[in-house]
Amino acid sequence: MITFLRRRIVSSAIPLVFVVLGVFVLARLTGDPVNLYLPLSATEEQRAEFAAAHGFDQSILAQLWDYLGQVVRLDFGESLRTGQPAGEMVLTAFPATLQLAAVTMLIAIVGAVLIGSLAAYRPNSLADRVASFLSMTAASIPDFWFAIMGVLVFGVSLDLLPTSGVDGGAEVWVLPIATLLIRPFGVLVQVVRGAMVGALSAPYVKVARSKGASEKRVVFGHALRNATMPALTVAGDLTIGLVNGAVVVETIFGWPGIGKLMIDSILQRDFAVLQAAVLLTAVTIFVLNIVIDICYALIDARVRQPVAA
Amino acid sequence: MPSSAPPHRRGLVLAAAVLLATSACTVANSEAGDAGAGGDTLRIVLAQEPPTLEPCESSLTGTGMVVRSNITEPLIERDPATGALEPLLSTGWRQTSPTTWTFDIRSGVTFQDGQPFTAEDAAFTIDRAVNSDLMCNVDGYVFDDSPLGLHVDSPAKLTVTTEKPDPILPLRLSFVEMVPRTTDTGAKVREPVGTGPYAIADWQTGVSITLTRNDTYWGDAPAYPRVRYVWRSESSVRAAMIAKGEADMSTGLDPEDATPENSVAYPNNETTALRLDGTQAPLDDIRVRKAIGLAIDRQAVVDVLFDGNAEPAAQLIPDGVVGYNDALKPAPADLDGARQLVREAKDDGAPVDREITLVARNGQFPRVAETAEVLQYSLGQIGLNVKILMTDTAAHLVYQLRPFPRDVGPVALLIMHGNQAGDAGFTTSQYLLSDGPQSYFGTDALDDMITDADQLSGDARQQAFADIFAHQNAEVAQYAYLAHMQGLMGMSPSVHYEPNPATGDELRLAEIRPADGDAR
Amino acid sequence: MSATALSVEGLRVDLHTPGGVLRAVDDVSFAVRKGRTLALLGESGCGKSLTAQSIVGLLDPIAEVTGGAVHIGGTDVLTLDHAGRRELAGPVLSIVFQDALTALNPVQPVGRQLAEPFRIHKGLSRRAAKAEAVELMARVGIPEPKARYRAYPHQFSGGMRQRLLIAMAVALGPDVLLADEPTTALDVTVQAQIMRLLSDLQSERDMAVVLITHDLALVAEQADDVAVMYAGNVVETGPVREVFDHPRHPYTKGLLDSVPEHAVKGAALPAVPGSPPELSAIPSGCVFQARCPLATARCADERPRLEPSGDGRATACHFTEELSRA
Amino acid sequence: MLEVNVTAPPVLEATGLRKTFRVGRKHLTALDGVDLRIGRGETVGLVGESGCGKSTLARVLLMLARPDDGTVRFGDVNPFALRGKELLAWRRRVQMVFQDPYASLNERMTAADIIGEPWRTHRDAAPADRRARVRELLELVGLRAGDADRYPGEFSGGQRQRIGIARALALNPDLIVCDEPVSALDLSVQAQVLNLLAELQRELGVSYLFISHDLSVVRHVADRVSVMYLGKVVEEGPTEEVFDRPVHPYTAALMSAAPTLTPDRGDPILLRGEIPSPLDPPSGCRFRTRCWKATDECATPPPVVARDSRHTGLCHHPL
Amino acid sequence: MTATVKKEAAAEPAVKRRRHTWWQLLGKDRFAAVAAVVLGLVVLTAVLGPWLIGDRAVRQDLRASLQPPSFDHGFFGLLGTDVLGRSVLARLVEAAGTTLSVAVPAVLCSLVIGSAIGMWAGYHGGWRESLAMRVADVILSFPSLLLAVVVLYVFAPSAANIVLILAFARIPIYLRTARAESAELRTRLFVDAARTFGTKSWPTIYRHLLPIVLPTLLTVATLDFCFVMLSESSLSFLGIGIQPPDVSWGLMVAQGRQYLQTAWWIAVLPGVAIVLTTVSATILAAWARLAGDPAQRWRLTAAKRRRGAVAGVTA
Repeated sequence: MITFLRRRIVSSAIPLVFVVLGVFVLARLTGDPVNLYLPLSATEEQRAEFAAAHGFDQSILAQLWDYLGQVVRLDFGESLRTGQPAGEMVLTAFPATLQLAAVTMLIAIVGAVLIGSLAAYRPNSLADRVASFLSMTAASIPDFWFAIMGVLVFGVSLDLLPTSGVDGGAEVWVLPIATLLIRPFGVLVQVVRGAMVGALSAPYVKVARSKGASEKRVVFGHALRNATMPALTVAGDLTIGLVNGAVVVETIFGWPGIGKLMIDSILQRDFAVLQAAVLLTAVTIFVLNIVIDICYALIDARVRQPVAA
Repeated sequence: MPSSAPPHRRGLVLAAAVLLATSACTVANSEAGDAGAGGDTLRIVLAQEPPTLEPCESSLTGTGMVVRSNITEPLIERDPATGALEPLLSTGWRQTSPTTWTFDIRSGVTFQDGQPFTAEDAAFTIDRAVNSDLMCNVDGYVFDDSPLGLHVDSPAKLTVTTEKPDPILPLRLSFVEMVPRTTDTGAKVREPVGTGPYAIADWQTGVSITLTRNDTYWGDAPAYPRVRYVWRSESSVRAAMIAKGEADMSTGLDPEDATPENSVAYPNNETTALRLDGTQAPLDDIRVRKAIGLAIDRQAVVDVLFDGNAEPAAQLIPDGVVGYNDALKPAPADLDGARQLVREAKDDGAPVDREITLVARNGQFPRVAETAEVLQYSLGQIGLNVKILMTDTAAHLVYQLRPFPRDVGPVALLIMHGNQAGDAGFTTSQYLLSDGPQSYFGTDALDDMITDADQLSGDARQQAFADIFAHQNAEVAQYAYLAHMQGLMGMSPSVHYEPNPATGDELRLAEIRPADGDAR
Repeated sequence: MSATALSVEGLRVDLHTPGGVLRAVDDVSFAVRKGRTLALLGESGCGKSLTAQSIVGLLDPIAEVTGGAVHIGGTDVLTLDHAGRRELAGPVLSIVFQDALTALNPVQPVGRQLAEPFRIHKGLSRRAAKAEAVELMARVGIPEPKARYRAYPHQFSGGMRQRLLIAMAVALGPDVLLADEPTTALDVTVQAQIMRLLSDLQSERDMAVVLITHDLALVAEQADDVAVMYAGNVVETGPVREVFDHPRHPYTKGLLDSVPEHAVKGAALPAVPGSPPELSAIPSGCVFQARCPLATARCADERPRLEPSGDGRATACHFTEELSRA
Repeated sequence: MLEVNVTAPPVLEATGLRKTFRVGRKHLTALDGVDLRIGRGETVGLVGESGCGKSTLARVLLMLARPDDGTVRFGDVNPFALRGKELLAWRRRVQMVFQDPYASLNERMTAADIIGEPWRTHRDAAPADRRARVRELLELVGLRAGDADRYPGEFSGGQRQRIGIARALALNPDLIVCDEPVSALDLSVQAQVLNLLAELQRELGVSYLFISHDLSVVRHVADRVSVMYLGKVVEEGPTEEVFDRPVHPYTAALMSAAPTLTPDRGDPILLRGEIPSPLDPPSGCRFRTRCWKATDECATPPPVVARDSRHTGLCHHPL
Repeated sequence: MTATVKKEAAAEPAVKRRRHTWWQLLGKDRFAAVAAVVLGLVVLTAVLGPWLIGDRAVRQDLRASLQPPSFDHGFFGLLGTDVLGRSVLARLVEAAGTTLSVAVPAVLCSLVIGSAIGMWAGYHGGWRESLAMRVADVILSFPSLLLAVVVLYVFAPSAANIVLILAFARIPIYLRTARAESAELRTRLFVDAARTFGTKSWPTIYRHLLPIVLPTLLTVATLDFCFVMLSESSLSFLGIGIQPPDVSWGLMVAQGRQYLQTAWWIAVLPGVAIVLTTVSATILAAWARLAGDPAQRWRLTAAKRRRGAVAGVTA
């Protein structure tokens, strides 16, 4: 297990290096931030001075070198926009997104397992058809549209939920999570259903039934765990995809998370924050992948002990 | 089968539960304290979070909205409606020589941290904003490159000297917000101390800014003890918050979200226009430029797209700004006339088929994309070939400012110009000079007129600038005007506020009071 | 003669395929007595596995039992509901599958799978079931059973996996054990070990065993009786020794002849021409007519019934007489 | 049956083949000094259980894997000394018939495409000629020329195996490695395919290396037989000799374990345990862990025992 | 496990042998048939629509702004007008073409590139496999929407760039699928057979791997179609999707979101178009996966008769 983890960590750390480089290149591609941060009437001289102060006048290689040095020291510089340390800003915003994503995925996985299993248990039954159709529809609704509809319907017309923001108890979570949830949930229901249909027709399920196991035992004791593997892979990808959804959700609901922060940083050419944010996201994805691998290994012994005795 | 779950699975569940529990705390509890406290708290929803509250950045809309005249105050303030300068922290000022101005400093004023405000602080603030390396936005916006000489004659008297004569120095200084001597000169401060009626109580990054009433304020006490700013970028969400009673006021609603119950319209000094690159064919032909001006159905755009919350424009500045020419009237759309002009230009060899890029910025004003589509369609109707390029702010600036990008062909840039200073001099030096930072081209004659006008004051100044705008329309035609815009301020019936042309840039909390008139 | 443990009468199974309903098992009857082994012999697609799955009630949804009865201890198990079946599954009726790799749940330790029958039917505690399972593992020849209780299926060799599967099936000492090609995937030396284990367990627990296989030699060595299936029909039954020595059906005879063991080295083998018919193209008369050297017009029209000949044997052929005389 | 001339130069001669794979940190010795000699028109049977190295030997002979040590000679040529095109040209001399006619034919290609695939690789035969050659081959293996455009799914198992044989014949090889060619086939069809193979040998003079676990089949088709156990050939000789008078206990156990139609024989030899992992083979005699005759002596490499000049075994305690 | 299933199916010749035309199979599944009809209509609209509507999609009439759907304004007024007085019906039709011309090439590009790399990696294994997987990891580590925002702001949000960036972001999906399947296939006997007569890797991949992996990849592609359409819509929300005066469904939803309260039809109708199209594609993909797999095909026909039967157990 330890060897397995060590190998996994080393091999997935390599992409991280490329992400570090990629972020830098991408950020520079977005163009010069000087105009944004100086008054429209600023002189050439002032612009040059500003560029020099922030190192934008140096060669790309020199900037890269500085950047790498910073990354190693975990110092991401200061935000052009707010003057705060970029790392601090990112770390402040990150938990909000992480919590949103974690709760969303937890609900998505639990819900999808229940509904997907139910649908798979009687393939092509009415319940199956309805579950499949609804999940497909959920997965195809544009999230921002859903979010605004939610605000108008539940926030204003029905007056059930706050329109937006983070003030209050559990009710403020409902709309952001629902918005973030629809797609992963819709996709996961279909994946779990497919995997369960496969697992339920596997020979070991027949064996379990031949032992007189109850249907509950067959579904949850034998099939479900095998069906978890494909669902887990997809859940991992969907979690990564949540960053995209977070941009929309945070923008609309004023959720103080990292998605909104990243979009603003791009629009404001706030390189330091962008770099820090993307890097943190990449590290999170890296950790997430390892967690998923650990889950694999916990669920399926073949992963942690690949060689047969 | 929970009974047979192996230990590691239970571990996972536990971990998830812990994560869930912690998550429920941090975000949700962040501001449980004053949620829904509608009574004595004024709740304002902005379009975006201010990047900083540094007073020397107060010409940035996001910053100024919160800071200006609420947390910090300038020496002099300009009445947004009349344009007249009025005393604030300076009780009086006079020009003692062409290059010297003297300001009397108000006594008995203290900063929110208890320090008294003196001429020393005024000198310090001006020096910090204008002469330092902080690159304050105020600095570049208001002053040109020449440094100011500052001399403190007494705690109540400040003398400012300029290198060249500056007839409107007091107006310029009305942009500089006063801060105490203890303020950092090496870096910008995010949460400043000022003399204003409110002090910063709490800034939760990404969530809200809360101000509390400054009980030692030298002037009249404002109505609300607390003010809370939040931000939502979608206009419909802001409108929903007003409708739901989650917010009392909101900046910038889109026309379709605005109703008479939840909003008020106000002129915001902004003027929209197409700036035409007369250095590139076919826009180098004045007939084509004039045809573009003729093709635009301003009234229809104003009525349909802006829901009537605008005025068709015929010059870059609105009424009320020094230099406004009330003789210039927007022409009604004349497609036939426009086609005729284009045809003539074509007959003389102008390549009218050449693709013109219409550059506009997302979020520039409500329904900007639709506006661009109307313009593109109209120009298509008169035989021009136009494509639309929507950009973000940074990319738009590339087109807006010298040096202009090369190899992009003829550009018609959709600009929105706001003359907050109230004097056409700011506009002409930027937008009409041949080498103005935001001007594609000009003529020697126009340049001379502008240089002369800048030296004048009073009625002569007004007349000179009015002539300049007429001349530009007749002889240069760099601009095809669209409209003098109006802002839509979201406002719940529970508050009373009268917006003014400056409301879009600064929201003076002291002018807001509960609708029923009770002070709390 | 001991009591009949399992009797199958007139079993019919239909397959619902895109092409329509196909009869895959047609009027199959046989019986097994306590402590005896019946071999269900046939080539792939002849319906022998479907027959077994019908008996244990594990048909895929595509297949459906449309007729017949399966009696175990006086009950027709085909009439039972799910709960009734579950009660039988394990203590009374049990099955060993062919592919031991996929028949074991890959994500559960084998010990737990082995303990399951005890937990389900005897309601034993986890600890007690584990003890039973470990004992069972030792019985079927798994070395170090305690240590390997927590091991996973992929950590066992093919032979060991098959032992585990057998252990699971015999855990509660069923009256009837079905073994569906239990050794097909194994090497001969391992096959010999597994078959030995199976016969030992059989005599130990006095089980009736139905051995489903295509291997003539295995039948010859292991079974007491044989039912030869062809295209969904039982064409011949009887004691193995007698059937193999004196086949009364041309198909049985053809099969036996084509085994190289009997052939003259280097000479051409006497092969049965052609190949078995598709389920969709089973002729209305005798199912074997297309490949039969004796076929006449009668065979095309009339399907021969499985006629008992009194000596414990039965044959479905119009020429049984001629063949038994030969 | 063609008269086999044992003195004539063999089609293929392999000596001292050794092949090791790395599995993690361990080494798996799949072939441990294997010798093999196949004469023209001869059928050599190769018997052994899973993991004994049969498949690796086949891969080496097909030049898909390079041996670590030892030589393979086709006539005078060592194909492993060749590279690229030349190696490819030699490859056509050995072809293979696979065990599973379901898995070894691509379901999505027609019979003609499958049979003609070797020509596409070797750029033989103009496309126009291919059709004709495919028809010839189809008829040669007992199918109809009209079957060319049908898909494998439309054939029965026996017919599929005929297609596999036709594919192996497409390049006119000298040697065909038959890897369990009939074990996946129904018994009634098995005989047909065995007959076909014998017939083709008579007509074309091709040699077979016949790998099988079914001793009765090997006994029927093979002229000589080699018995492998854990990477070594433990016994080798003319088929009848080996089967009737085995030298090595393993050969005896194997024959005893295989079920027969006439089971009235003495107590069968039931081996202990299972085949050891090739990752960790026993020292000395590889079979000693399961052998009922094993003594301490067996921990040392066993000597060659020759029953006669053509029948040899490796054992301390020959039967 | 798949291999076993297939082999078993092959061993039941009757099940797989009976050939059914796709049309017949489609006819047996009502849902799939409806989905196919919807998709057919969408494609037909995309191809023929522009020819039918002329310039109706761009013709503005500010005086007819925001007319609700009604029968009073002729055919093109059926679904109402947008704020510029353009026919929503005409715009929906026009947008169908644009939407497909972004989504289809994007899906195809990622499909081709991802599958080629994936099959190559899976077939060879070893370092090539590791390399390809790491490349996929790197691409996946960038939040794709942000990547799109950066690139589209830098290189102008043209349709071609949108296609490229969406395609790039989805490469790993195909790469992983193709790799996994190919890695399993490379040990199959018929691939071995090709090796025995010396076939090189690319011809082997083309002849043997591709035809088998393709159905799975196409299923993934169909599902991805949904993702791409939604991504395009999200880009429009951020203002960098399809640029006016071109119009896509995503852009219509994004622009129309402002009017949800005053003129619901502008945003809801294109939203419905997106949902209908993607749901149809998903249903059809699920159906094709069953219909294309001989071992699963029976589910299609067994479905109706045995609805409600417990999977795997017969009473």
